[in-house]
Amino acid sequence: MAHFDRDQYLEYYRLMLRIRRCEEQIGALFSRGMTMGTAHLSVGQEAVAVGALSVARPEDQVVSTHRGHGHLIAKGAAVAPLIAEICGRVSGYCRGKGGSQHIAVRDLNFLGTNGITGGGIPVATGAALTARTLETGAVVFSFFGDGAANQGTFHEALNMAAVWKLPVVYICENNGYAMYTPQRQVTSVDDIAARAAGYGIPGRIVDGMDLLAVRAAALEAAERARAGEGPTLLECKTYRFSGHSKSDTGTKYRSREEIVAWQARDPIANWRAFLRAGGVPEAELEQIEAEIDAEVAAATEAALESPYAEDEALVGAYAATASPAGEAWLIAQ
Amino acid sequence: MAHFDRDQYLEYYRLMLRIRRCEEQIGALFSRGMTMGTAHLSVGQEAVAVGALSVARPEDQVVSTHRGHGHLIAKGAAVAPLIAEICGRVSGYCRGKGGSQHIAVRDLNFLGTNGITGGGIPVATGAALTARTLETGAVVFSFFGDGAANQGTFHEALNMAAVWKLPVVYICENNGYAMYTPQRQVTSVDDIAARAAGYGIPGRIVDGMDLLAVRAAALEAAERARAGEGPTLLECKTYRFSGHSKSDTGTKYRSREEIVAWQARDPIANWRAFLRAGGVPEAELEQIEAEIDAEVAAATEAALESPYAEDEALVGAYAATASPAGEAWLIAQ
Amino acid sequence: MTATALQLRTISYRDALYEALRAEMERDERIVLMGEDFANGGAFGVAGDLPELFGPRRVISTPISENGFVGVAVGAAMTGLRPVVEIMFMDFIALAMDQIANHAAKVHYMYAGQYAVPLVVRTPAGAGRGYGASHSQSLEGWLIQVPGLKVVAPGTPADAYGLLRSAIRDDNPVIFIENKLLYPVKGEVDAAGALVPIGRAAVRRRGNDLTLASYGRMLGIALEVADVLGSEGVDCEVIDLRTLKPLDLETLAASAGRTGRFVFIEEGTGGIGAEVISRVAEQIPGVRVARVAAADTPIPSSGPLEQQVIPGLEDIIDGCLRTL
Amino acid sequence: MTATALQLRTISYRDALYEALRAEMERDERIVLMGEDFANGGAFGVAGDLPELFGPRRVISTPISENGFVGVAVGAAMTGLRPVVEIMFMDFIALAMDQIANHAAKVHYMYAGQYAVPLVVRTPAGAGRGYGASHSQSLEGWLIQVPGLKVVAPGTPADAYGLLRSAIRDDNPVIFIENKLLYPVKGEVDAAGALVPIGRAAVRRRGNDLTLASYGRMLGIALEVADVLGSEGVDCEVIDLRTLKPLDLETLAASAGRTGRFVFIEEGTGGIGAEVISRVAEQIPGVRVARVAAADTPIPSSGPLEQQVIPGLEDIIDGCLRTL
Ligand SMILES: Cc1ncc(C[n+]2csc(CCOP(=O)(O)OP(=O)(O)O)c2C)c(N)n1
Ligand SMILES: Cc1ncc(C[n+]2csc(CCOP(=O)(O)OP(=O)(O)O)c2C)c(N)n1
Ligand SMILES: [Mg+2]
Ligand SMILES: [Mg+2]
Repeated sequence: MAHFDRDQYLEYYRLMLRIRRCEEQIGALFSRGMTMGTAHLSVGQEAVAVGALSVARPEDQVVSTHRGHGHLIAKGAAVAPLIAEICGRVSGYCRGKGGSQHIAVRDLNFLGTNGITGGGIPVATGAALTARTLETGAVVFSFFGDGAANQGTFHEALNMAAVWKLPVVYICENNGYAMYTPQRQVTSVDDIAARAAGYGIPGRIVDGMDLLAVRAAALEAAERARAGEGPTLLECKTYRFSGHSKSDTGTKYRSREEIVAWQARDPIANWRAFLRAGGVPEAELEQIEAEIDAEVAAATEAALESPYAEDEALVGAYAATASPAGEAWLIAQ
Repeated sequence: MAHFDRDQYLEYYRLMLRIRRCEEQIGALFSRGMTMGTAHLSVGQEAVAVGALSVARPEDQVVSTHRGHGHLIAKGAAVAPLIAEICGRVSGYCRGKGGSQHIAVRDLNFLGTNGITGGGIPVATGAALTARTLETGAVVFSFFGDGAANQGTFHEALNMAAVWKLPVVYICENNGYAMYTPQRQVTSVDDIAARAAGYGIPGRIVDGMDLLAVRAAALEAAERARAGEGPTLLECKTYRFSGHSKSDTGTKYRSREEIVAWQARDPIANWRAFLRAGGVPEAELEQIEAEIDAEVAAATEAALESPYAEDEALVGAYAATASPAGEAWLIAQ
Repeated sequence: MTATALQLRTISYRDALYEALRAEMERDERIVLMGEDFANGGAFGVAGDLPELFGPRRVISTPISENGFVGVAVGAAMTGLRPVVEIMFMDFIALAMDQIANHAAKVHYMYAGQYAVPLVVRTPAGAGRGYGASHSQSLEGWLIQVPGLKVVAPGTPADAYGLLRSAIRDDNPVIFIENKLLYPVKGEVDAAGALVPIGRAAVRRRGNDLTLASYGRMLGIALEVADVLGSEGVDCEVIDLRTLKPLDLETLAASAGRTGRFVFIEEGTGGIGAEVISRVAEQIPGVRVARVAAADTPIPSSGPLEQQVIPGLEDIIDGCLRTL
Repeated sequence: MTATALQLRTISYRDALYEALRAEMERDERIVLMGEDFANGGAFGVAGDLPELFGPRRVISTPISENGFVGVAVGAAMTGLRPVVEIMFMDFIALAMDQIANHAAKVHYMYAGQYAVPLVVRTPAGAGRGYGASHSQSLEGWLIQVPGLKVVAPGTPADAYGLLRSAIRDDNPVIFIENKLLYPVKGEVDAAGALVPIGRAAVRRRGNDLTLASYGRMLGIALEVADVLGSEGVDCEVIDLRTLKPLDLETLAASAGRTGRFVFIEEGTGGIGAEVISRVAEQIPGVRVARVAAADTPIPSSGPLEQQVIPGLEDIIDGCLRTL
């Protein structure tokens, strides 16, 4: 790594920290009974979201998973409407209708977190079909977990993207578990990246705790996509420090040693050390941390001041379609 | 190939010829309007069915596809009830209820042809789960086409079989087309066998026009399965000489040269030449051919003498379940 | 609601679909067609020469991956294309129910209107060709239960044409149900290209004694029954639903209210009739109702057996008699 | 039909399911349990210590492959095992509809009785926890339309216990619908292990003026409504369907015939009520009917919104008033 891109690197720090503090806040709100449903935190996995989406342009699209707060923030989402959404408030990104697992932000070209494991992979592929067909130049970033890589949708979508050479980057966030089930118990390969061979596309194993490694791999994949050469499968090895969802501590099915070993690779702590080593003064980092803390606190307050939505539960299932202007309706025959 | 196993080899000849003549007969019956629905012939692909199932034991199970007459006959099915089934007669294997795409023969451990492309792959995998759980020693032969290898079921089933080391042999009959669509237009790899890498299992490319090559590969795979080492994916490159179904000639989307080149590799003609070269006299082969012709003619006659089923359309959706002997029903509470 | 002067020509149901696709594709570049073998011929040949006319970017043969390519169409629809996908036989929609019901149908609502899914899923339903259990079902009863979907099922070439154009222009996912046996059937279609609105039933025959409602292929049998009963002095009104969701309850209830007898006929196992009858019965106290549907078994391949499972003239007449 | 002397103990709906699984597994070695994360804890913890008690050959965590593992269970059921599979949330059954409807349900019929499919698919339905659109649906309306399936939906611990044992012993595919909010609810269960027959409704309260029918979680609300209306002088009968297919029409029609008013309540979008009401209305001319179901929208996450979509006390009372 030749050049120390100070401003950029501090921005990555802000993003990762914003994800972490925001999710800690979501966890706290859950414990206070303020959230709707459950929430899946990505604590520990921040370098994947921020590293991968650091190469995304505003017009690029993202399709996410049930564990999507990090992807949202990495693509530019603000904390207040995110927390509001999770708490069912009208100022939420989806006015409380979506909830944690169903958040889209059209202004950010964020096509949604997704409650169906593996369900987003074809959707992302379809967004890439649009990009190719309309020649928009957009690249789609499709996130999913190691567990999702066993769904038929993974297979069907990657095959189509490969055949049609679609501009999509598939990013498997392999945190070693699907809920409480370890990967080896349900997955026939050690490396999800090995499955790329079945679609004739590049598959890369990436250290998901290393932001710059993720960024480099994502950059190569995005360039390939933009050049019309088709999809890439990136497998980012990572770990969630928290439980699967808020009803899990994550400690029953994972050994203390394993957890501790991964915690030593905390992408945020390590990035901080890297910034310090690169010459960023301690005070500057503390300042950033204070800012993020303040931002998240203010956002939480704003979110909770927002009322619950009313009167709109029963509307909105259908988009309004203009009746065909200048065309006759053939009513009777 | 060391030993010329004369009796066995003549039996393979009989089986392949029985398939071919039976399917020609089905084609003729279709043209006369005697069959129900459509029919998918496997003319040209006989060496795969006969070669693969030559290693199957009676207790081994088979799950087939929409193009399954060859698999049926190779596992021991008789021509008369097969043709009767396709013609909707009560003496058919499924009393006319199934039709060409839904034929099971329990006595042969033939779990069914299957009208859902890719639908049989998990079913076969489940039969292998039974074999492993109950330690029956059975191996399951799961046939499917190149087109089916793009279904999610392929991915999901192969992953499970690999994880659980199930005794199943996956046999992809790659005839280069799914209906009128050439493989390269919809499939991201040249060789379906390449997908085995995604499941950590052996994948072999086999010349599907060469009975002994198919047999050797199937034998290795079946032994592996019986030894508890798990599944194998065999890709048999083959060709259908006929159209996709009876409403297709197969000539619009395939060049004359391509068809002629494959016809030169006719597994039956070549097997015949091989038998001749091995010392089987012409007269003996002619005798076999006459016998098969007579058998198919007689079977067809018998099938068509059988009446259509009556009075049973409305029964049989449910298996009878004995009410629990010696157990009280808790009716009211 | 002005019916323009019609310029009629007689074409088949299949050709009506082709013409509708073609007209819409010429009008709107965002429309893409997708389906298994679709650009290579397909099972029922609806594409005709569209692959040549519009090229491989707009007419796409997909792999055999029903859930996958419907999901691709959902993502494409969210981002600016207007896909019309074909499920080769309606039976295979079972494979795509997740992308249809959990994705296409929910996107607009759960993301609070930020995205629409202008997607049409065309698929042929129905029995009668001896294809057997996996190629003969009418599964529309599943789809009308999914909020966010519209479901149409034309029974004539004119409706095939007019409803397909409307479906393509609709900004919601529309399940467009064709019928295998109707493809070759000819009828008059307005050459000027009038659209048929989604959500409006059509009264095919006026009558005062009994209302027969149906859609798709069964419509023809309903009209036959009306003739038979007419000659026995029972004056039947025949209503073609055309759209299964949203239901034109107004037209149905008005008729049932007048005749006091309501019989619903369908080729599936009864899910449409259940919905229609329960609504009519709730709206019109005292109405006599009967439902005629397929038997509660899978569909056998053998012709004589198949006939027993699918409703025929006699079954429908029986149903009518139950309300008299 | 003899009800034995009951030895009752009070356990939760969840524990009742666990006990039923355990009792059947002890009785029959061919029973295997499968599901995502099932042997590792699972979403609702029904497995308890069964993984330790019966080992990894009989209690299996599957990959996240709904269609695949249901298909595996079909093949296993055809060949000698008796699988009980869990779909973690009923919403995900959309992914497995092909193996359920086109395979499990059809095998016995289309292969002319050569194979049976003794398979149970357990799955929790229902809203009320703010999980949002993809984790809150009640899709049983799809399943009752599939010939070859049985569908049960217990509303009490006793039925959860007794119906699960019956479902496991049944030689047909049975869809066994649980309800998320019922898992912790306690009730009395017969410790001697009595089975509840599939296909029999239960009258939970006797009354003469109006029949309220429901199942699952809505049953509790139906009983509340009966109390409210009772205090207003309307004497309600409350029927618990318990089995959704085959329907106990006899019990339903007898009650509706007596009261002349029939209200059906469900958490889904109306498919069960449609079926039940259309049958009751056909059988009992003149009966006044009303259906109370979820609104025709996806289910929102936010609690106050969710409450508006799912039927509540008021909605049901309104429904009842429509029949008076
Ligand atoms: C279709 C479907 N099946 C099952 C689930 C339940 N579920 C939610 S998250 C999850 C585990 C996903 O594992 P993975 O893909 O590795 O993602 P991770 O949670 O580890 O980020 C499961 C099984 C679901 N939401 N959707
Ligand atoms: C789920 C499903 N989708 C589509 C079809 C229609 N269909 C029948 S055969 C076929 C082609 C199958 O191709 P392949 O698997 O290569 O087998 P082949 O016909 O070449 O033997 C298709 C698309 C089907 N029967 N089932
Ligand atoms: Mg994971
Ligand atoms: Mg093929």
